[in-house]
Amino acid sequence: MVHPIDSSSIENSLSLFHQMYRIRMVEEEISRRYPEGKMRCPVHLSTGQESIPAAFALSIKKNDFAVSTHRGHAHYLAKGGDLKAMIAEIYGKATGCSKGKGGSMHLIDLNVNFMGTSAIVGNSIPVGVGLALSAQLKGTDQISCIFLGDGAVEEGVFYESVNFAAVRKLPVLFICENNLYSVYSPLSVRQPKGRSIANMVDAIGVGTGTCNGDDIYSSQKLMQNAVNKVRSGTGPYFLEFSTYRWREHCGHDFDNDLGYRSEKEFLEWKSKDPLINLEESLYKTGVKLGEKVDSIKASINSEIISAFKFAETSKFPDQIEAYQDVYAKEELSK
Amino acid sequence: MVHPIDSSSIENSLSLFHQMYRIRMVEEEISRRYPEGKMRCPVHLSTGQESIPAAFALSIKKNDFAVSTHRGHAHYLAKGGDLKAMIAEIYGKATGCSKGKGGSMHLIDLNVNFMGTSAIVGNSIPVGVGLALSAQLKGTDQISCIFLGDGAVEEGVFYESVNFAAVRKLPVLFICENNLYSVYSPLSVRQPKGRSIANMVDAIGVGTGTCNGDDIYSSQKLMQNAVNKVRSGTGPYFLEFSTYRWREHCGHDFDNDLGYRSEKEFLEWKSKDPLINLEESLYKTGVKLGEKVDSIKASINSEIISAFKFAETSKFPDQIEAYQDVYAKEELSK
Amino acid sequence: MTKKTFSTAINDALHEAMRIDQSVICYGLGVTDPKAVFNTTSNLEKKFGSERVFDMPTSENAMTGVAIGAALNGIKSVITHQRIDFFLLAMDQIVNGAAKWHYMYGGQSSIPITIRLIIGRGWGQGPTHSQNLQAWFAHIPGLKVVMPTSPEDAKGMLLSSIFDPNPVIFLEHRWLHDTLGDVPSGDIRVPLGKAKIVKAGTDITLVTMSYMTVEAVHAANYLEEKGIVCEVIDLRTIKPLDWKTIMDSVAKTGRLLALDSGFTTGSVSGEVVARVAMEKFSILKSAPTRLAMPDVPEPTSLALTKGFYVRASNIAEKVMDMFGKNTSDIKKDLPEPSPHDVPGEWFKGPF
Amino acid sequence: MTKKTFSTAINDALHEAMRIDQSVICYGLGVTDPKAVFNTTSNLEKKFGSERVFDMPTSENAMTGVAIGAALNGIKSVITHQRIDFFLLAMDQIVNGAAKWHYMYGGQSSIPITIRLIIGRGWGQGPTHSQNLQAWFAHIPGLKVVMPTSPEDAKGMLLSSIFDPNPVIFLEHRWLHDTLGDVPSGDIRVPLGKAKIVKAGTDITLVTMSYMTVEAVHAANYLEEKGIVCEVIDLRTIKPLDWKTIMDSVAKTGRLLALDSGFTTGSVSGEVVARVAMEKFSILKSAPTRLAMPDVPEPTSLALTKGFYVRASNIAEKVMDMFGKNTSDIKKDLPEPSPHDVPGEWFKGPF
Ligand SMILES: Cc1ncc(C[n+]2csc(CCOP(=O)(O)OP(=O)(O)O)c2C)c(N)n1
Ligand SMILES: Cc1ncc(C[n+]2csc(CCOP(=O)(O)OP(=O)(O)O)c2C)c(N)n1
Ligand SMILES: [Mg+2]
Ligand SMILES: [Mg+2]
Repeated sequence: MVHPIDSSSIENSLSLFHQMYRIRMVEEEISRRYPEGKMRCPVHLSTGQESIPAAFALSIKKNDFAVSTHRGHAHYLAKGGDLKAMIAEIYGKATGCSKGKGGSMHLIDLNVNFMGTSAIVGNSIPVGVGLALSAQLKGTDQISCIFLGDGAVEEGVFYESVNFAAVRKLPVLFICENNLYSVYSPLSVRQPKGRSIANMVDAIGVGTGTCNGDDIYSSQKLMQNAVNKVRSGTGPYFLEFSTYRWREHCGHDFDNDLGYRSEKEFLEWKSKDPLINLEESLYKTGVKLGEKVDSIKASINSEIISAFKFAETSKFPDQIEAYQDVYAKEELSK
Repeated sequence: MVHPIDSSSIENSLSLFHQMYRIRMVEEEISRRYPEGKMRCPVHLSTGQESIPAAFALSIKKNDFAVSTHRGHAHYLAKGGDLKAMIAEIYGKATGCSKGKGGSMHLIDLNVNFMGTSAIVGNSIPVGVGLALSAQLKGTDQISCIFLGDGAVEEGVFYESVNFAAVRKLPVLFICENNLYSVYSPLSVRQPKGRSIANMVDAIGVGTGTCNGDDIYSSQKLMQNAVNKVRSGTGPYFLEFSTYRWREHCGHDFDNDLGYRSEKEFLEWKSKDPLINLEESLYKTGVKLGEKVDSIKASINSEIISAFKFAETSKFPDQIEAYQDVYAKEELSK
Repeated sequence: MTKKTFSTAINDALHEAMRIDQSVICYGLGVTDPKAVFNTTSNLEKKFGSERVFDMPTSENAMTGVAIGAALNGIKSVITHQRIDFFLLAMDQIVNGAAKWHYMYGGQSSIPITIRLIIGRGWGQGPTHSQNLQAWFAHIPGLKVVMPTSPEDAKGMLLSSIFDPNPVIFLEHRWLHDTLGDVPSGDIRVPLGKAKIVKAGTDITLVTMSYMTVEAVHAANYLEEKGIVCEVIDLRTIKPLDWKTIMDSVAKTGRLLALDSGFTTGSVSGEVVARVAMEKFSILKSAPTRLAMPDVPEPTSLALTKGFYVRASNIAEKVMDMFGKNTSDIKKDLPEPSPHDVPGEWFKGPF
Repeated sequence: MTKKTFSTAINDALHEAMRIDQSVICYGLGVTDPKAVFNTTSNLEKKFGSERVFDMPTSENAMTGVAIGAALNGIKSVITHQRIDFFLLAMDQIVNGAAKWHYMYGGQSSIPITIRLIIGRGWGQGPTHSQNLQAWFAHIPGLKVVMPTSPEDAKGMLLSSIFDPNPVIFLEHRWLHDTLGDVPSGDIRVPLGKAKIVKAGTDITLVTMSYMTVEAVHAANYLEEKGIVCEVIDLRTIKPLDWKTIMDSVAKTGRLLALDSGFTTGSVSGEVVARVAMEKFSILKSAPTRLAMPDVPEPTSLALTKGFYVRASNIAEKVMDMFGKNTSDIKKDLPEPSPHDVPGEWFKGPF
């Protein structure tokens, strides 16, 4: 899907490129450096899955809420989370977004209402629903976005959460990244053959949309429409995007050699990479645009270098910090 | 729906009447005697809901498995469970089907593969799925039947169980008695408006059928077809019957005065009572049949009287029994 | 002051909390139904509207997570479950989520939620409607655990729980719901983490909680007649536990009997015995001890729960024994009430 | 005998059990994937087929109930979870169901299921991948709880667990998976409910479990050089606990230090201290004591887990202290390994 970009959508395409490229490069830099053994926590990378968070980034408002999963770097960044604080968190530093207490699987940036991620599959789903309830109670027009994988769909808590969101018509947007696998387990051993997640959610009582995640423009359109719809107060909505994780489930490496999926499957998905395709399209559209792309790349690359430098040079938390924050201390107002 | 019964279905109609009348009279006798304070455990009666267990009784084999819920008397009886042992259990006697340890909410009769009931909503659903797995592993043609209410549908474990049954194509028959309420809570505060449980289950990946529980013949036909279908090895199936509980959620009394549902609604359902309708039809069909009906009634009434006498005159378990059976003691074979 | 029941005191606290703070909401199965969770949630919906007070699907796990999410945006949820046993479905959300949220995000967010759990007993509640799992919750860093006995404490501690910035497990024993006591009106707060000496004494320290306190006081009164003056400490808060009050008392009495409404092994009473043994070893006059429920599920039959619960007589016997006194009269002096499976005459089943 | 790793021993046990009994099945997330749950389930599917060995949906609660149902018809399930923390989703099925089933139906059916739960630690496992909840399971009547340390015990106790007619919670510490030991071949059974004296001694009793045993032995060896001979008791089974072995040892040594890999408050070590204090009060030479994890979630950062775990040095210090000996050299003599967050050089993360 490499084709020149028409002039009206150039700005938008550059923004999409910016988002996708930034996420890709952050994940790739983590991959590159992980074997050094300084990022001592499990990491679940989104390499290959960037189009969905990119579409999200351009559709969402800062004061909307979002929660995510173990595979949360991309969502944190797309919501506007602070890159430095994220990398520092993965390095276990005091400057990390959770002061080193949470690691890669516990990202938070309250400045942009990125409310948290969870290392337990499905665990953050009802939390996102509760955020939507709070928005409804407070009468704001905020919406709450919940990222989840195809594996999380199998947890009862997902179903319970969808049901409750529908009963109370809450402003929730569920965003399911269906990458076909849960760890090394294909959908076939986990969900009924031929069963569509979106159709099921529809029948539970929540409207749905589906999209091929490779198709970045359609993904963006679907995402923006869904955000608008939920914001309009008609209740929850569910999106299912097909996508593919390039690297191993957890860690920095590739793992097609394990045999749980085929190199062929991987290469097919890789050939559809929306990031490379968009990059090529942009270059193809003209030299000026190519220069803009290059400058985006340069600025992101230097942003990443400085984020890693920040993380590496930040101090570790004091040992005593381990024993703090077990209980919240302040008396609540009222 | 009072209409004369054609000759080919007389035997069947008498059997249905027998099943329904027996369940009704057992529950009514419990209601009558409960205020005496000798049945000292919570009871959840099926008065008004008899058509479904009756249809079940005539469709199922003795070595098929069944599990049920807090509202399990009817299912236990329909599966062929021992009436005396059930009443004794409710009276807390040593002769009870669980030796007095379980009460009304823990019924079991291993002679007829009625494997248990649970006081926790949704709790027995995966247990029934596990029984189906065991049948599949052992290569028998047994099926496993799971009774559940409309409230249990809201538990995540229901959804997880349906999903797994579909993935492994297990011989499970889910039988949902939708009586519109969970305790005093109407469907409207618990499930999305207009959402059909059966449609949802269909979209999860399990075939479904629905029926008005008042229509005893249709209920029976649906049940029998579903049992056959599941036995044929095509995988799980789900049935949703509409029905209505006449008495209070828990206990012996009527409770329309509480205001959570209207007397009018109750009377409407009562006027459609399949038991009374069938009884009238049978009487109407001829004097001979009327006599048969009378004799069924008489024999059931005396069976009930002796079951209660058995329970009342049985011994209480020794106090020491309270401390036994915490662990199974026998070494398992192998 | 007019006497009020424990359940009215709970209801008072909920009205008060919702009145003074708009961000308090209240939900749970049956919260808005005509029985109003043993009258504890009466009139809340009428007064505060169905946005803030509502029934819910039978989805214990998700509904706990919903409270966490709402808390992240400043909403203080009070969730009610008619039996603690149902809450076993929500352990992931409460333990992996609520309890750790403040910590694992470096202290940035807090989770001010209150989970009211009712403990059943008697009238054939049976194995899955009668569990006392305070020891579980006390084992989890980040949770607070509250178990009031008196109506006043019920009100004052529920208010403190609701306005505490942490997740609080608030355990109500069903046998206390109809007990009477003085309950001050208005916004009264009884601080969490402070035990109460409900009876001062010099000879032995009885540490107890919730309904077990009723039996302990009963026993202590009897023992006083026999010349043994017990100091009865009602823990009220199980976590954080008020060790100072216990240690001060044991320093004075030199003897300990810890009581518990939960299973014996791994009980809170075991923890109390352990800490006293570790810290007060040298001043103990005799072996510290405990009385808790047997390590057995609660059976259903009336006949099987006879003599099954720890009663005043068992406490008195144990104490007399520790003092080497004759215990032969106790069973006669302190007979198990009959019927033994109800909190009082008024209780006619089924719940 | 060739030395085998703990995880190979587990794998041996599973092969043996499935070989000798057709009714044994094995499932769980990743059981059939290429990593085979840290190699513990390798080749099972190949050998015994995908009917008996299978992966599952991420549905921990239902899949526990499935095992109960299958058990009712004679199937013995071994379920595996890569972290104990995930199993919090299944508390209803295990506590309200499996643990009580035999009892609440008057002893008619039994539930021979084995739940393998792996305990994580280090390399940033963080708050929700590192919990040690043996105290929870030990609190529930009807459950057995097993925590082997040596490869031989891992094999022998897993076989005993699988063929025990009760639900058994089988806890494997991730830091033990690659430890080596002699493992007899064939159908070897190590009985449940029997502790093991891994080091005989006369001066003090150390009660320990699972990975903590490794640290305890390390400390005991050091202490022996310093003239204190510890008796180290590896509990192996947490419930039912082998009280006799503990009491006999304490009767001999007069001193107790109970160790635990779980949170302090409400820990199994607390229960050990409590029972010893109650039963051996008069012969104790000094206050019994314990060392467990702090009442704090496990943090993620390398810097924050430094000094966070109970190590041989902490144990040695505590013991020396009890004997009034100088502890100033211990930190130097028994330094925390560096890096401290991995079980050994071979471990390169992430799990
Ligand atoms: C409750 C629970 N069960 C199992 C796991 C182990 N686990 C970690 S990530 C993961 C995969 C989940 O798959 P999916 O939701 O599709 O997300 P993806 O990794 O594909 O992005 C699993 C099973 C867990 N963390 N929590
Ligand atoms: C997990 C759990 N939550 C709540 C309850 C309280 N409870 C007992 S019966 C019941 C109603 C369930 O409704 P439904 O499944 O429709 O069955 P019905 O009583 O209508 O037959 C509820 C909520 C429970 N027993 N278990
Ligand atoms: Mg996935
Ligand atoms: Mg119902």
